Amino acid sequence: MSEMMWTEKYRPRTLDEIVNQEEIVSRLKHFVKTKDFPHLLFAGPPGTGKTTAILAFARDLFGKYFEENFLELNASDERGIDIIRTRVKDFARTRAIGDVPVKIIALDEADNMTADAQQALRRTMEKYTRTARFCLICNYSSKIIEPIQSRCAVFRFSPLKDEDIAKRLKWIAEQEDVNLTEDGVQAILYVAEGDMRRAINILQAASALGTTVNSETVYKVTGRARPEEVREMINLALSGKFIEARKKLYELLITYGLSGSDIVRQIHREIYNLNIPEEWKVKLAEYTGDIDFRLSEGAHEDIQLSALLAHFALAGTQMRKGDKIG
Amino acid sequence: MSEMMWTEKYRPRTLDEIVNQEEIVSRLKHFVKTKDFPHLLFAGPPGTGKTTAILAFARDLFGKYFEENFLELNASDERGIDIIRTRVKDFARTRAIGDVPVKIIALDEADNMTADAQQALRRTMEKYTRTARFCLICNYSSKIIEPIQSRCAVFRFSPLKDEDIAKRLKWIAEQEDVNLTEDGVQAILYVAEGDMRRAINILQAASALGTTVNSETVYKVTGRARPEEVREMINLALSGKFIEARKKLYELLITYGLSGSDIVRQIHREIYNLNIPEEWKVKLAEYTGDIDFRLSEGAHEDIQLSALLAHFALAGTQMRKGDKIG
Amino acid sequence: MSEMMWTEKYRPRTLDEIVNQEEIVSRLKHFVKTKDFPHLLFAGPPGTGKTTAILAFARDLFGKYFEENFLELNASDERGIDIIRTRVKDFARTRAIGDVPVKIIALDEADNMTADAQQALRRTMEKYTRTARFCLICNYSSKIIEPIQSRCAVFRFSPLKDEDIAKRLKWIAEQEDVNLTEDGVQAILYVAEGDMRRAINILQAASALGTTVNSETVYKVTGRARPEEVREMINLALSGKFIEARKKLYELLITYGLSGSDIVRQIHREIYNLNIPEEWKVKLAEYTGDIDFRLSEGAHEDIQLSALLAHFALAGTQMRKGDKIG
Amino acid sequence: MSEMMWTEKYRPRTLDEIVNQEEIVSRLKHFVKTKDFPHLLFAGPPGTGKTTAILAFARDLFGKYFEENFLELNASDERGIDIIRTRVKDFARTRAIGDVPVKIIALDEADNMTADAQQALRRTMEKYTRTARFCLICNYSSKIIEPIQSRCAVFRFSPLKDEDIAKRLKWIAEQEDVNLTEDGVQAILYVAEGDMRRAINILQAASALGTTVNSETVYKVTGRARPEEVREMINLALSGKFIEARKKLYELLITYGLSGSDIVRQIHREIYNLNIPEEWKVKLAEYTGDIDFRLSEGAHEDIQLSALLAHFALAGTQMRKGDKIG
Amino acid sequence: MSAIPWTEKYAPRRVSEIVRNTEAAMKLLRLVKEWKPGSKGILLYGPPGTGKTVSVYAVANELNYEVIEMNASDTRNVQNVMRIAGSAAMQAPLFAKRGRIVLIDEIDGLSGREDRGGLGAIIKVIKNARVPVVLTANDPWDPRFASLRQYCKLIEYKRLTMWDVVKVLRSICQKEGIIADNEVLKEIAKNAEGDLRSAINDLQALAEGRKRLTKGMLGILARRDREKNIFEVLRMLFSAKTARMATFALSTADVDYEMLMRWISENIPYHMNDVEELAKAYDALSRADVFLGRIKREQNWKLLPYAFELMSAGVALARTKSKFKFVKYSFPSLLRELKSSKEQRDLQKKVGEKIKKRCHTSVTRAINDFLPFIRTIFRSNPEMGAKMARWFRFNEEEIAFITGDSKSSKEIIKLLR
Repeated sequence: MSEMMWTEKYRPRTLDEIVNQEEIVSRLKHFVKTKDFPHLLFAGPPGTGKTTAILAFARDLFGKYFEENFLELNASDERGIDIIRTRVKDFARTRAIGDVPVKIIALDEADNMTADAQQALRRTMEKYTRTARFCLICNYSSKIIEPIQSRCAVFRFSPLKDEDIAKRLKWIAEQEDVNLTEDGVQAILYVAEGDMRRAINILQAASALGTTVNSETVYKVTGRARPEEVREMINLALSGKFIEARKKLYELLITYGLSGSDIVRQIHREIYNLNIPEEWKVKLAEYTGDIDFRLSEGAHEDIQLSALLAHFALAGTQMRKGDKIG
Repeated sequence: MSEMMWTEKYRPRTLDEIVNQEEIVSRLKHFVKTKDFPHLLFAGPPGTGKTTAILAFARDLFGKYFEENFLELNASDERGIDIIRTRVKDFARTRAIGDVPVKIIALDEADNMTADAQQALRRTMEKYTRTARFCLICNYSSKIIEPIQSRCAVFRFSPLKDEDIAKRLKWIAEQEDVNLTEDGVQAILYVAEGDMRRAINILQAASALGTTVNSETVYKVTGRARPEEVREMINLALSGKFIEARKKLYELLITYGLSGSDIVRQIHREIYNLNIPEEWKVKLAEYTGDIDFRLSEGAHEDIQLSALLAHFALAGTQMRKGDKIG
Repeated sequence: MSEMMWTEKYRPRTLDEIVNQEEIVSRLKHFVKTKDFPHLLFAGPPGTGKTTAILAFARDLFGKYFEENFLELNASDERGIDIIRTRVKDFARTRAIGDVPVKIIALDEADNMTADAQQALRRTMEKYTRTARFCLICNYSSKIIEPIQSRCAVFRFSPLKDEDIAKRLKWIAEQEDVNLTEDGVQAILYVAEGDMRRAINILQAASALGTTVNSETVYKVTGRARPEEVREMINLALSGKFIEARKKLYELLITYGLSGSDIVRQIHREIYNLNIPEEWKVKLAEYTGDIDFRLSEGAHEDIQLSALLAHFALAGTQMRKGDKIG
Repeated sequence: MSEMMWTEKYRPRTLDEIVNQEEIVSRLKHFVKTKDFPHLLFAGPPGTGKTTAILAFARDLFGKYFEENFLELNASDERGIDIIRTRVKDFARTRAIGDVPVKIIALDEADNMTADAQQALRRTMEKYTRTARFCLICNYSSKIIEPIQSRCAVFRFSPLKDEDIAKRLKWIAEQEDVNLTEDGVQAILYVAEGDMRRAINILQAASALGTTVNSETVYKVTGRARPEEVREMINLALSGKFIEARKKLYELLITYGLSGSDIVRQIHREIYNLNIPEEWKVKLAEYTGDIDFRLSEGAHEDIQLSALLAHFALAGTQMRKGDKIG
Repeated sequence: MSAIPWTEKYAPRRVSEIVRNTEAAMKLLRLVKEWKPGSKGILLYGPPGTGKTVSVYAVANELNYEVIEMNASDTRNVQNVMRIAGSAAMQAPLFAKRGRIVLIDEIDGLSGREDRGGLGAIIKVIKNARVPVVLTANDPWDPRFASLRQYCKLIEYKRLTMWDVVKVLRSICQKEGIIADNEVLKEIAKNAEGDLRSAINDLQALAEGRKRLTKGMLGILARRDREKNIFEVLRMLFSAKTARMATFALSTADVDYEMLMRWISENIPYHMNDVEELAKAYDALSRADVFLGRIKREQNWKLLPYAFELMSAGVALARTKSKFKFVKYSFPSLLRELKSSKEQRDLQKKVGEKIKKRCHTSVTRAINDFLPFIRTIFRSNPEMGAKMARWFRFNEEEIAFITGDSKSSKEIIKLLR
């Protein structure tokens, strides 16, 4: 049970081991060589290797002095800028150890900091600029205030391609003696949406249920409905069988314990796979947006989703009648 | 001589007596054997045996020390998390009595707690983890915050099958010397909608009218119960009798103590049972969705629900005039 | 690397060096001459030279005694009014040094103070009125309580003209040996929206990528999409190619690392450049407002942006049909 | 510069100086003469002189013994049941000092007191009638519990008329040697919205810009747009000239340094001066309220204000077509 | 220097001087005279200003008793009640006096928090008293007084009629040497709604120092009569033809917006005869409520004007077809129901608690899922009902509530005995 998280176990240790984000890796390797580099800003969606990259970079740079010269903080964990300041101060006031010019402070989820806190951070960055470099990690660089941006070299991480994630999953499955079926891979890709960390976590969780990982075990551990079931529910509604569609909905909500916001997202994804005229997809997409908003405002899941299905049912009837969209 | 509610009289006492939800029962039996188990989360529709399961589990586990080691709370009765905390503290600060590792605290309707209250609950759960386990009971597991879910073993209770309920009803009728006709069974199943508790209550009330229970006596009994009042309110509104409909609404709010969202939910379910054109059902459902949204945004339930009834009155008039939906 | 911020390096030192806001500068020069002036309130958008103006004014006024007589505080940094009071007290209780009548205390972001804190500030201002003058700097004077306003001379800073910013950028580029292309200038102006500080920050950040700054590098460092691409996406939607428009959307989100709210703002700006009847622009502007709000409330980005494009697609269909707006 | 606030400088000290609420003042003067009066309850909107009245009354009544015999508890003081049972009782039970019949205890914002505290007050009022009188000040007398109302003479303060405020402003301008033009008076009245204190503050602020106060200086210091210009913008939008209306909007924002919510509120006020059907006014106000709310929730100003104007433009089209409101 | 307000100056000193409620006061006098240890306490109840407290002092005056009083201005927790009222009730009176009354005034004013346990202590004092204990209350039916009521004899004080009040006012005017128009006195009396004290206060406020009192001097008095005010507001609002008129109507209201909204909601259907108008008016009201919700959640009071406009102009302008007609406005029935059903609901809750304990469920579910069936059983089969009542341990009051009809409840109770 004291098993390691696979995301850690199989995290690339050095820049050489990172297979994606080639351009970024090559720029970082350059920095390792010159030992001269500015503050860094890593921006991109979750699970695209930002943390992996900075860790590998620091290891390559610091070698055996990695521990002494690298500090990792999380902006949303550490309560407030004060804590950050104190920890940075303790860490950065002494010179880097070993044959390296500066220490590195990685600050994760930096876009969760308020503008005020970022201002304070800016001043801290300026203060320790002789002894340390910051690497700010965030989802959106636009949420980082400009005075900081203009001091950083910005690196953009793009989402991983499905085939890259699939390859990695299969390789890990092999290492771990897990029988990962093809539909299992597809299910993981569906749920992970380009997030490598999530994909690996799902694989590990699913493999805890038994040595075979297939679509069934994947959907079980992730608390997602099978896309087919969502599609079935939509098709029931579109074909006018509203009562049955709603029954399916309750099944998803109650039996699978899905949240309304998950279901709405899944419905939204399925719209584009439906075999209906594009103009109707447009219409449905617009209405789904309404319902999504209401759910985010705290309206009741069952009622709002039923209303969504009712709307689909009406759309279906009109489609069959060949009505114009009104 | 006293007469019990049959739901209690025939409630299974031990896990062995529970005939449905086999998988769940077998997992719980395993816990009884090992005397080692995590916090529990029971999710599922009303009347599927969640309370029965935790009671039977606790009895099997604690034997004669059941009373001392089992605490039952209801999140919607206890005013606020503070009261819950106090009662939990009083109960959980002493060690379990008898040869058992921990006490059990069952918290019903846990999904009625706000997210903040749940956060506080989480901390309480952590605090007494040496002396007590929680069993959270709810309808929608998605309404339980993630940090709690991830600390619990989740058990999903599926709706009972009609044949299972029928079997139980017939068995109880036999024990009680009640002549339960086949159409009586069907009538009960229709009204109970998969809720065992409701089914048994109907049987008992109907048998109070005479020793034969048939469809007629069943409807006599259920005619006075609640969903019919909601339907009546809707029909009053649709037929333009707004003031009377509103009176009914106030009755539901005051006398029955229903919350606005309970009522909206019930209205929403009733719409599809109404004898009106399909497209109007969709229209009404959509408007009900609007009001549900406004309830979540607004301040006064009575105002929002009155607005809903006024709209139904308008829709009713337009239907009668054969207007197109506008 | 320990390079100075260009906004500081190229900030005008004296009133004479300030080229915009002529009226304000001339009034301030008058104050330098008479050495008699009231409390000041500088209001205007970010990057219009408010801080520059007070610094230059103070330098012109105090000459070599600038340091001793000038105190700069930030209302949102300094925790609460208590700190401000203490620091003001320490600073203002002694007379001004040199041949000047009073000291100056500049209080930035004064509109971020609560009304209560402003009341306390008012009393502080009254207390030290013999030895010091305050200069409150804010975006909106209407957020300053009236009792303070009524004690201050109000100066309004208007946004800088694009040509003025362009001139400054080119001059700085020359000083810094940066090759700033004409489309680079335009891109900076597009993103900076009349904010000089932002414009200079962008120039500095872009020049960190290489010695040539063109539109590409600007959009890269600022995390903005090229306006042309946004326009292309909108046109795809309007011409009914909804699925393609969505594809373009995801491309923009990924390539530039845009957040949903970034892209909505860019879409909004492009509406007015579209070649469609004005009445349709109206329609689109209204709906964009809805989506912007929903995103700010935390609805799902992908669903809401799809809904926005769907709306554009529907509008396009109606436009082609020559429908009236309904 | 160390000038006093005019609101204090010109606050009436004696009943004779109060020019409004003549009837109430004349009653209070009678009381001063007879030195005999019941408990008082002053009800009315903010800024109508309730506090001024009780202060002046107490001064006239007590003369030099004012301090000793007058106790004022206001909203910022603790006024829970404890204080009523201790501090108020202590003050009330000892005899008045000097040649005066009773002490006076003024309770400001009495409608914000808890019901408990009000209950505690009722017998206190009776028990100490020989030594003290209470004056309760509130906005709505209905928020005062009936038993207390029953113990008081209730006086209603009506909102000040514009001409009364104008008179006062002119008088102060005279005292201060300020040249206050007629359009300056009108502008102050527009911004002050019936609040005397605010009106005087504005006069003081505007007179700081120079000895003449006219509409221009007033709008300048208060950061308000001229109502005519706002109306012009709205009319542009309503007549379908959306792009021009937006241009006007930006002009107003820049010229007057308005914030988004400032302009929204001015738009809101002008709606009721428009020459459009009445029901449209409500409809437009409703949408304006939505935009106001969205801005407070952090949506983007430019997008939301455009959406507001767009909505006006669409409404204008429908109005011209004579459409019903949908 | 005299500084006695008229309410005190002209307060009755003898029982016979009590206006309107003379009989109630006589009854009090009798009960106090006949009181002996073991007798019940005496609870005087009725609206403010009907003479409850004054009666006690008048009785004491006539009998030469002293009065030891505790009221809402005193902390009335267990300790204080026992220390003050308790010891006073246990001891003999001062020798100069023939007896003593312990007066516990204004028991409505007992604070839940500060006066914790006070009610229980008061009951204890009554039970062990050696002198009569008299209590006063505005609303004795408040459920928290349920057990207190069992230890008390109740005496009701009624609102005074307008003529009662006018009579008193006129006699005061005579004594003060003021000539007052009859109309003025009538107006003051009407405004007081049967509350003599408030009428005297108003009279003093208006007439103090004057020789003559005419109708034109009435203007500064605020209406105590909230209903009358709200009727005028509603009439103005529903008849408004412009948005400005409607919002103005609202601004003259002397009640807060929550209450206003309830009043408007209640009376919309009486003005809007057309369902389309009805739906429109309610839509506006519902939108107003959405704004109120936002205001509450975000504490953003700047949004209040929008809510006001929607609930006034939005509602008023929905009426486009129906003619404006005179409507006799009703008090918000939701609030009336809530108030009048309070006792029933408390009983229901107690029943629910008992079901909850037996059936492992929540109170709400007990009321919704169990109670209807139990009720059916009780009504149609008293025998089974009695057995169930025994199991649930329902008392007689609860049985009567559950059945809702006296015949079957009597039958069940008989079977139980």
